[in-house]
Amino acid sequence: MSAVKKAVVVERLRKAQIVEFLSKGKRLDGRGLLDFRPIKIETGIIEKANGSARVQIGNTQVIAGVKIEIGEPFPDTPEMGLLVVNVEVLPLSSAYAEPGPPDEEAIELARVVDRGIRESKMVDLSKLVLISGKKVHALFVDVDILDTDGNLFDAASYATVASIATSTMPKSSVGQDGQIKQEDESIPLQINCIPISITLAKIDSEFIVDPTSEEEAVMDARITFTFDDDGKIRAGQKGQPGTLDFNQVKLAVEIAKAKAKEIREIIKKSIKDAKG
Amino acid sequence: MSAVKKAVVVERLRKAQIVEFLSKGKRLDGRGLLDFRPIKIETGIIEKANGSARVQIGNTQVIAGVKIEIGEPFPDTPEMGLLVVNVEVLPLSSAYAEPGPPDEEAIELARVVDRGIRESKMVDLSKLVLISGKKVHALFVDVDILDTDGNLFDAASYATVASIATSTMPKSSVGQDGQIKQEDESIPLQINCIPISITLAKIDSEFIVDPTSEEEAVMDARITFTFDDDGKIRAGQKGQPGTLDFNQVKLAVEIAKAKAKEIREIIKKSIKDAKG
Amino acid sequence: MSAVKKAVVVERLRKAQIVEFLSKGKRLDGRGLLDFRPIKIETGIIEKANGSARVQIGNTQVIAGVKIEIGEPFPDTPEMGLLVVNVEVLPLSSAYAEPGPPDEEAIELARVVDRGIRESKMVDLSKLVLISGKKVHALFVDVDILDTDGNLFDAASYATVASIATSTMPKSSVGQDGQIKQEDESIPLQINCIPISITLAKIDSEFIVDPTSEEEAVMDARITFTFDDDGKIRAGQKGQPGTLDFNQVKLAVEIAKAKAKEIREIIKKSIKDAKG
Amino acid sequence: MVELIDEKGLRMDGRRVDETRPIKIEVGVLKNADGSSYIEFGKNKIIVAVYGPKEVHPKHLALPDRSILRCRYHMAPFSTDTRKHPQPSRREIEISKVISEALEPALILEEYPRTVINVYLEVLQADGGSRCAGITASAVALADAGISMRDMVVACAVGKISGKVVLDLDDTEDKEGEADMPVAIMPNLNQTTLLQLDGILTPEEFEKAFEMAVNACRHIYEVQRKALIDKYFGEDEVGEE
Amino acid sequence: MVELIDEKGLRMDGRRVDETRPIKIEVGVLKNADGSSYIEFGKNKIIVAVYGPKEVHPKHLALPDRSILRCRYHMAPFSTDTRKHPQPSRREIEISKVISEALEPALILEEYPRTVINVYLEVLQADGGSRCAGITASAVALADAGISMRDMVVACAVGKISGKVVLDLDDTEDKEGEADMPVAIMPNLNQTTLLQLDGILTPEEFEKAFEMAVNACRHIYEVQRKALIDKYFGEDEVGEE
Amino acid sequence: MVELIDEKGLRMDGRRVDETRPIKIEVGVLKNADGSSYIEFGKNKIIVAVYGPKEVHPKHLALPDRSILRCRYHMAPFSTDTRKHPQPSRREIEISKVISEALEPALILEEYPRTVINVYLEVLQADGGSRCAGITASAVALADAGISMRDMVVACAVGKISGKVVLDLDDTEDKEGEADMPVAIMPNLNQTTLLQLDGILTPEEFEKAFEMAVNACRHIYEVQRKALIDKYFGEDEVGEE
Repeated sequence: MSAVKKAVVVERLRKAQIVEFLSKGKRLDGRGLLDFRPIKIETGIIEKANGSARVQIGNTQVIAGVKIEIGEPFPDTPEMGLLVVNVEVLPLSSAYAEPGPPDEEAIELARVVDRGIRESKMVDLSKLVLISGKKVHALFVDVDILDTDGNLFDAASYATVASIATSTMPKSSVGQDGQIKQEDESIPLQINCIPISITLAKIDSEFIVDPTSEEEAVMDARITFTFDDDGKIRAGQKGQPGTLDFNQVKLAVEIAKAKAKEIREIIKKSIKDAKG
Repeated sequence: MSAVKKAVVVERLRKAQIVEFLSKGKRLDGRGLLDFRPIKIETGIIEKANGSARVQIGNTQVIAGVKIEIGEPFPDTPEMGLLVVNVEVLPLSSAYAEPGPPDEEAIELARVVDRGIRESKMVDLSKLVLISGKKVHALFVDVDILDTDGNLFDAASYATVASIATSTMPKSSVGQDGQIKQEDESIPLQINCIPISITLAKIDSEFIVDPTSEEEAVMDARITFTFDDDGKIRAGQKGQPGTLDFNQVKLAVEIAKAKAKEIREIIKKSIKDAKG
Repeated sequence: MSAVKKAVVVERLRKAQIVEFLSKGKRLDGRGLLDFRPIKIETGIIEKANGSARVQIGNTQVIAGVKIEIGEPFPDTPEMGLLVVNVEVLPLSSAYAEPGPPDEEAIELARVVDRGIRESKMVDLSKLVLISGKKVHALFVDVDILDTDGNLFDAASYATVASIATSTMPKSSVGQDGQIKQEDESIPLQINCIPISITLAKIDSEFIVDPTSEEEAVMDARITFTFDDDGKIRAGQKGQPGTLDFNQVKLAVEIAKAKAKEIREIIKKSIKDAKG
Repeated sequence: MVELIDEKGLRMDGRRVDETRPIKIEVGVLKNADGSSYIEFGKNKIIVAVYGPKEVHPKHLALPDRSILRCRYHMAPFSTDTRKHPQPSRREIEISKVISEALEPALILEEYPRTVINVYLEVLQADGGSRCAGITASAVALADAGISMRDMVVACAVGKISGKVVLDLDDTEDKEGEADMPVAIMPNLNQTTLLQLDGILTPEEFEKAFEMAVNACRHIYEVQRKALIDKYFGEDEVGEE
Repeated sequence: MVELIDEKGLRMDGRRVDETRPIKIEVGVLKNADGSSYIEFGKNKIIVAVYGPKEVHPKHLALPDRSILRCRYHMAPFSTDTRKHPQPSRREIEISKVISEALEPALILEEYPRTVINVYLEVLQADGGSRCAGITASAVALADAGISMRDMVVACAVGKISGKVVLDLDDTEDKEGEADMPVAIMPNLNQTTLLQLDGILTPEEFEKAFEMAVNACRHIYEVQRKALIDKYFGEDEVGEE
Repeated sequence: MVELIDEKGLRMDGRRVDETRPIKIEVGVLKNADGSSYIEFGKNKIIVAVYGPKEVHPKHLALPDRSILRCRYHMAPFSTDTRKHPQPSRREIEISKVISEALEPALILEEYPRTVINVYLEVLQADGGSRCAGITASAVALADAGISMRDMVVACAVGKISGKVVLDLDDTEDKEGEADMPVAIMPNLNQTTLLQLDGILTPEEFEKAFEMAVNACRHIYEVQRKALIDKYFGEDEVGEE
């Protein structure tokens, strides 16, 4: 049984109390319904990675590391570099996480983070080609979940975005002999936009942002939207076996769009600070 | 525990009744001992496949699909194309089948079907070479078991044969630059013969053909022979922990040979109908 | 639960008895503390292998086989051939061994044997290169554990050493066309030294060599040292959750060094006998 | 970029922007399953079997107060343009999860404590929108199995191609288009049970697209109903071309 | 096509068409196993261990009225011309199954309810006919373990090379020949417990081949007996060259 | 061969032969874990979480008289020069085992019968000596979790480069050097709990190296103590550069 589902069993009794608070516009930890916990972002923490970032949202803590390697393109996209986003929910991160291959929740998490980056075209994969159809740059973003207290979707997404945005790579060129030459000079990885994901939890009939583990344990549904610099939606994912009525779907987009604007400033600042 | 073995435990009590019927030359569903249930064969049902066939024998239902791709030959057979026959006993197919990698029964099933095709030389693999030692056609036949009511060996075999026999592939040639060019024109896959497998179940001392799941649950032994167009034996496989006395082995060949002739006409008709 | 740990549970009561014997300088089977059981080594027993050896130490029995194939070097060591040492603790070998992928004990065993060979530079991997960065000889040593009665580390190591030392391989050369040509003539694999591992078991405060399964079940710690022809230490590994005080560590080296000299003569004789 | 809508506003296969592909649903197509269905939705061909409610193994996984729903979305190796390896991919595992979460709200799982209900989807041929077709077929198979339901679940994707919001993308439109958004709803309770989105939509386009999807779902719901009624009460030819 | 039979009717290794390769069987070669055996059959070298009857884990897999027989046929990585990956292949899994079904009829499993009997075969060197050699050795190891048996099981392959039916194909004959048919029998009860066939045989050739295999099995059975008798009652050198 | 020691007897990073790299230890860095720690040791950056003692699943694996210690050493994919596959390698499995055996002697497992204590090490960045840094940090995390201990465990590697015995090899020294020997001790009980060796050492060099490692461990033990004291009793800045 997955960590989240176990938590559901344990904490079901807590729901009434949380709902009562929410109905008064309050949360157990004193936040308003649409308030994030403090967000702390550090970049450049892993010298061996091309880019890295540690994101803490309240007690949730994740680290993302980017490795840029040289690989072969997929046969059906010879003109595209590779982007691989992988998330490991480490057994360090909570009493419910187990060692082993990722379960369906970890796979969904990784795929939703991946789609946010991919669909926003944050990185122009066509610019990562070295030799058409043969050699391309491959961007691996690995996210380690270190401490779980809710909102992994956003935390993993912010760490991924911050680590990509601050990545550098050796300048490389293709010699006349078809060999790839990597120079000592390091250049920043070009990015096109900063995608921001916002995840709402629906508990009873209320939406909240940035849910804690305790809130996630009693939430009915979860919905994530990712926005680009222009406020356009680039990815969406509803999760959990609860429902949203049709107006709630539209309301969710509105809330998420407004929050994304706010969070964008925090992420942008951390990237700017890193680039000096 | 495998599906069939579970069934054995459940239905052992049924055996006495079935044996009594058989001793009178009858079966529970009214068939004679050497009668098949109605066989229904449809081909060309999966447009994205190079060939496909759905075979129903009574309530048993299987689908085979052929994909012809370009691959590399095995190092030790540089002058041979590839043939891969894979059978998936889907969890859809019975209350006893489980998701997961194939168990020993599914592996045996796939390998016996594969051997019938391979040993009969239905497809001349040496004609599937594009560039000797480098590029060959690879024939993948995948069989999905959809509904299980006995005699999967024959049903999977007939679906495999019918899907291969009705396969087409793009005409392809090797350019002067060593590149493989696939033309729009589609050509039929050449076949040399139509191998027909016949599986007998031995219950007590009687042979029957085309056993149902219920009959398989109480059978002592199973024996399959595959015949080519000339009535020669191309493959054989005894299964289950029962025995055959030496005369029964010879009798099994005789019965199977006669039934193969009969079934061959049904398969041939379905192929002919498909080819128009 | 691993085989050794199961044995611990079963045989814990035996410990007092064994300790009492040891305190008198004796072992249950009559050996002195630093005596090996009889060692029997046969080489060349698997004709299809490039080298092979069966080693029996008392009731412990292992077989190693060497296959020398042509492969590609690792990208980061283009000027080195490959050495792979793999140990399978077969389910034949004891009531506690189970089929399946190697557990952590089998992996440690394989890696310790591997390190003894690798660090002693018994085989000069740089001499196994055929075409720099492209084609090299790959040495696979596979050890089958057939019967377990303790001291697998040394038994597997001796079998590995004896099989490598008696290996031959087809003379091969690189043609002008860059193809590798293997001649009929067979040449011996060159070796530089004969690494000898000695494993000590610490039971209570006593060291013994060549422990039986029963002794291993009650040992506190295990320590293995591998020595080269010059008596230099090439590899070491302490195992099991017991400890050694600082003097015991030094004492262990001394004992192991002396025993290695003795065992070296046995191994050398078996290699010499094989080479005729 | 391929031009996906012509000057008359029609798509490559002749459909209008708000038109679905032909749909055909059959009920009870498998003998062993407790419930089953078959759907053709464009070139999608999917068969669904429901087994359960039945005992959970191992028993400690059972829930004391309700049944567990497990879905498995699997693609036949021959269902795609290039042969797919039989082993489930990460994509199939994610889709299995979202399908399960899309169906669960409609099921009265409390009626079957300590049991499991398995829903197996086999994609025999894959086209754009296979998860939606799979959800639509699964709901029918669950009904065929007699599982107590609060409502049906019905799904349809909507997206954007050549700058226009359009209904029900096929494979080419999905690949060449600008956005794809699968939606599942409970048509009587007016609840959304699945929503995913890849691509680029303004919030205004999102709203328009979502409404288009909801309307299409209501239409597909009628096909579901007809298939079930035909099986249980009638003899008519099932389906709609 | 290699010429596999010379003008004198002899095969490449000098054997007549109805002659087996040299056979050597040893009993009790492993200390830990409850029963064990070692066979050399041509270039085949196979060691077999029997563990059991012993308790089944997990317990719910146990059968109330009899023991479960499990066989594992495994090839050492160095046993073949090209190194074999240690992980069991599909071929090894199928052979494990047919070996188990070939041995089971001879065992009185009803004597050991709620237990399992494990038979582990390790092919140290593989030649043509390894599954037959493995069955022959396994029956001896089961007898050595003291398992109650109705009869021995003994196996030998027969096949066709250069158009002739011949006994006991070696590796080259198997690869270059036209048919290979492994057969196992219970020699006293006159029952067939294994039969497989690859290749091409007319029904008449099949009949001839089958009889040749049965006769060879009776001969190999004497080697099995001698090995067991030598272990339990005698001191003679075991084997037959 | 790279020259690893200059004419002044200093190493490439300026250290003397008997000098460790800078060490920094933090305690209680994770909220969910029962105990946790973070270590920077040279370029090594490792985070450790302890969960337990808690119930064992499945229950039949529990030991009636003591707790089970399980360690998992895992490297983040971005921790190494070339990306590491997330799946544990054979190297990681072996290191997990030796770390477990290095820590176990210090724990009074008898106090927690029928339970398991899990120690999870995540190497965020790997440098030479990561297993030693991991052991040192794990002992701190176990203390932070309140597990009863007989003593601390502290580890440091020693080795040989350019013919000289030196302390605490970094990545380059490990790769280019002649020997590497990780050692773990219990500093008050004067016991060795881990010893591994790759490379070439004379028995005399071994003795010298071993003593150098033991002395270094005593020094690192002070850093462990300070980190724990600072967490529980003080407010000072932790660490030593």
